[in-house]
Amino acid sequence: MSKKNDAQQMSATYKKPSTFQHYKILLGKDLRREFRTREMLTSMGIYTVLVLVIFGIALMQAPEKVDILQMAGGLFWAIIVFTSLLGLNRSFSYEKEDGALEGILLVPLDRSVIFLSKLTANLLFLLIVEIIAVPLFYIFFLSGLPMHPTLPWALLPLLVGTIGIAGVGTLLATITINTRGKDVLLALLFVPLIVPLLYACVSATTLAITGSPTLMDAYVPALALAIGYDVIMILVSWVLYDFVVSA
Amino acid sequence: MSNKTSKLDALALPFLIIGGVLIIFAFVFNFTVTPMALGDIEVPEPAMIGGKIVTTTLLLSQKIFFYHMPVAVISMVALAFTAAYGIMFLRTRNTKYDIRAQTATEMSLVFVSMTMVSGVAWTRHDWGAWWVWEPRLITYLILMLMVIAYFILRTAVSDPERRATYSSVFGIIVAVNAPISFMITRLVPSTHPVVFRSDSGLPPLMLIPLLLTILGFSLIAFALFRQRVRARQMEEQVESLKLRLDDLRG
Amino acid sequence: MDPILEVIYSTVLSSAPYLIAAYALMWAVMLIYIIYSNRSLSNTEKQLSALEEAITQLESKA
Amino acid sequence: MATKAVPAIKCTDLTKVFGQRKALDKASFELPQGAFLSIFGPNGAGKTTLLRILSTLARPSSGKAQVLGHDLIEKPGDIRAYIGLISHKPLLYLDLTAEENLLLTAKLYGVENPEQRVSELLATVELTSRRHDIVRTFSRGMTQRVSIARALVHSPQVIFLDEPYSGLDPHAVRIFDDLLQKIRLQGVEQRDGVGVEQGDGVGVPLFAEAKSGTPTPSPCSTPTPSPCSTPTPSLCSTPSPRTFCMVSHDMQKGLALATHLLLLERGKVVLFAEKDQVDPEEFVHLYHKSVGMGVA
Repeated sequence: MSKKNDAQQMSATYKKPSTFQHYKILLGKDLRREFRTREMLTSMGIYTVLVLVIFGIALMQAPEKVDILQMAGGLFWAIIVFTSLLGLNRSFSYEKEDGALEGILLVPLDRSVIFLSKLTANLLFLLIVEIIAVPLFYIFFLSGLPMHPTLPWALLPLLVGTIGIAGVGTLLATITINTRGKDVLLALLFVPLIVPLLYACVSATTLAITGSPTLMDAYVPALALAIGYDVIMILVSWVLYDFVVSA
Repeated sequence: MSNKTSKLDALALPFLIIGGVLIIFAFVFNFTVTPMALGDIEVPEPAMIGGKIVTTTLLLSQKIFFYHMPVAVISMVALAFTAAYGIMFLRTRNTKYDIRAQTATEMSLVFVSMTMVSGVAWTRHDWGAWWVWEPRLITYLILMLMVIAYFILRTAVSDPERRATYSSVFGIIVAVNAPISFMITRLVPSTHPVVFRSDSGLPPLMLIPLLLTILGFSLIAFALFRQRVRARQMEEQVESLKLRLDDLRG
Repeated sequence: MDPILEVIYSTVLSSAPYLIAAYALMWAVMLIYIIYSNRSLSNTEKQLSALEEAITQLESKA
Repeated sequence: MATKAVPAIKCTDLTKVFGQRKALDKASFELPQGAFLSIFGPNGAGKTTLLRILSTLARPSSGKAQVLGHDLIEKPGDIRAYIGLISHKPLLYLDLTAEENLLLTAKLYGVENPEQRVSELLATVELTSRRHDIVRTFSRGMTQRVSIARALVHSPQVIFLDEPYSGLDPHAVRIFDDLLQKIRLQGVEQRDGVGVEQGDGVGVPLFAEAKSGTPTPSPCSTPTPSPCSTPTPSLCSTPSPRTFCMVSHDMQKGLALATHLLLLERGKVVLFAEKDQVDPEEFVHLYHKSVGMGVA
């Protein structure tokens, strides 16, 4: 032990960081932990492929005249919802088991920052998995068919929907970490709540994929409603988050 | 028991009776005086019935509407109470509000199940299928699922304070989500036209039974709410007396 | 019944069973709930009075 | 407000209700700064509940409490800057390395030059060699030491210990005791309560002058005077000894370290006194009586 004076050595000066700094630090922690363990990404990626295979086999028997284009939007969103459920559950399990979350709660910070940083982390992981899922989905289901020029428009509702899923999902995951049977419970709480968002996103995605002539006048209101859903639900979740995480 | 609640509870029974009378009266009125709604299938030749010229088929099934709509409205209103009591609990942390929020959600569950039952029966006749993925039915289906999820969440949490906090938060989220899903399912252009032609202006003869039913069911809902709250408060007293008993015996 | 009236009333007969089912089920749900509520209230009341009795007994003895 | 007179912990009628059960029933006591409080009591007496409330991890149902003069209910945020918790749970991210964990906590508290602070702490807990290893690979004793370092990052004035000895092997216990002794010997620059507002910097100078002769057995070593390094306006204040609050089933450890004793039973404070005013046999007798009576 160096001869340095004990009192000096054990004390520290500090300046209370701003909320944005807290946000960056917490987000950095989530990203670093995930890119080291890659726990969420691998499990979600594998899960997506499995669900794709199941859907493929399930629909393979369908006679030729079934128009895959009409169903593609719905199918794709089904995969996204199931995969995100899996990811959301894992996103909080490691925070709880070693008391790490309590360590964060001990720090003088605005606790809804935890919500924002977790939301961003979950959003990024979902988007990374979607980067794999979209081309795979195209190859498995849409490759043979003639594609409409409006196909890229399907990416917008995908982004809006994923944000909504990450927002509502993060709040509900925080609730279910402290309950028994948390995986099933998260799905039970999450699915009915996400139905309106799903309703709007599937409609917008299908319109984009099928490239129907009435695209614009039906696509835009659906997308606008999805964005409205995101804003309202994420705002409410953000306001309520402090009560949930401190419970 | 503080006397405030006992005054409200005294109202419970009379309200229940008045409510019952109202809805029965509306029921009878509905099937006697109110004419049947006009269907949209044209008749080759108009005919004279009861002094009126009828040019389309008559719809008896539309009569389900007179209980279906009031019950649906009350299930939504009950949810609003859940959210209000939830907010009050989060602010004051007083279990009194948690009990009321839980009871309000219970009322919402009862009324939304009645909505579903009548909705499915109506769809079965009008559309020939037990289930149609159309806005009205979707809204009430997910409302019912959310309320059921609310109660399963309550049973999954053991710590009373955490349970109350989580169910208050979830109650608020559900109450915010219900109108959103009501709007989105109707505004997003989809292939299905709205099944129930109930929103068109109602002639007075139809309006009377409808309003009476709404009033009647609201009184019943209030009465049952008070009764269930009193029962729950008593259950809490039983728990605390049990603890005191253990202390005395311990 | 002349054919025209038949067409007019065509939906009435077929919808009757569903109408009855709908109202019957709605009444059933409401009545079950009312009975459940009354029963749970009464046995809570019974429990309460029993406990109060037991406590007063114990307190009088202690 | 003389910083010395402010009690480290002061609670009046602190109550916590779980459903119908009173986990904590009107607990009231006042602990001076620099004291080491050992909390005893049977299982379910409310020891952990009291600790979780004081460390702002749980909310009391009613009653008032102040830590270092800050109100626990109105302003828990302020208190969190002054307290540290060492628990049987590591409070760490096991998949991150020791250094990453400490850096994370240091940055969250806003410690200036966190890297230097972290290496200081790792040296204190003798884990410098393992700084880049994942905490999951650590033994229980080593994880505990990282957890101690984590609790000291912002040099808190009040440290809560929740069953710190549980799961430690004898060797780890000895290291933990040495660390505890080292921490107790060092005073800490006390943030002057006045200068602390939510928004502004809570800089406190490294500099500390006059030796404060405090009665408690932990004499403050006199830090060499060095110029006020940080420009923040808060006062240069005298160091004050750290306050400890420990919950432990280990009777000997608790009694040996303590300056104050608190016996809890069914949420009520049965006894709160300075150790030297309590006759040991009587205390042990009282403890066994309450343990016998306590909820199994």
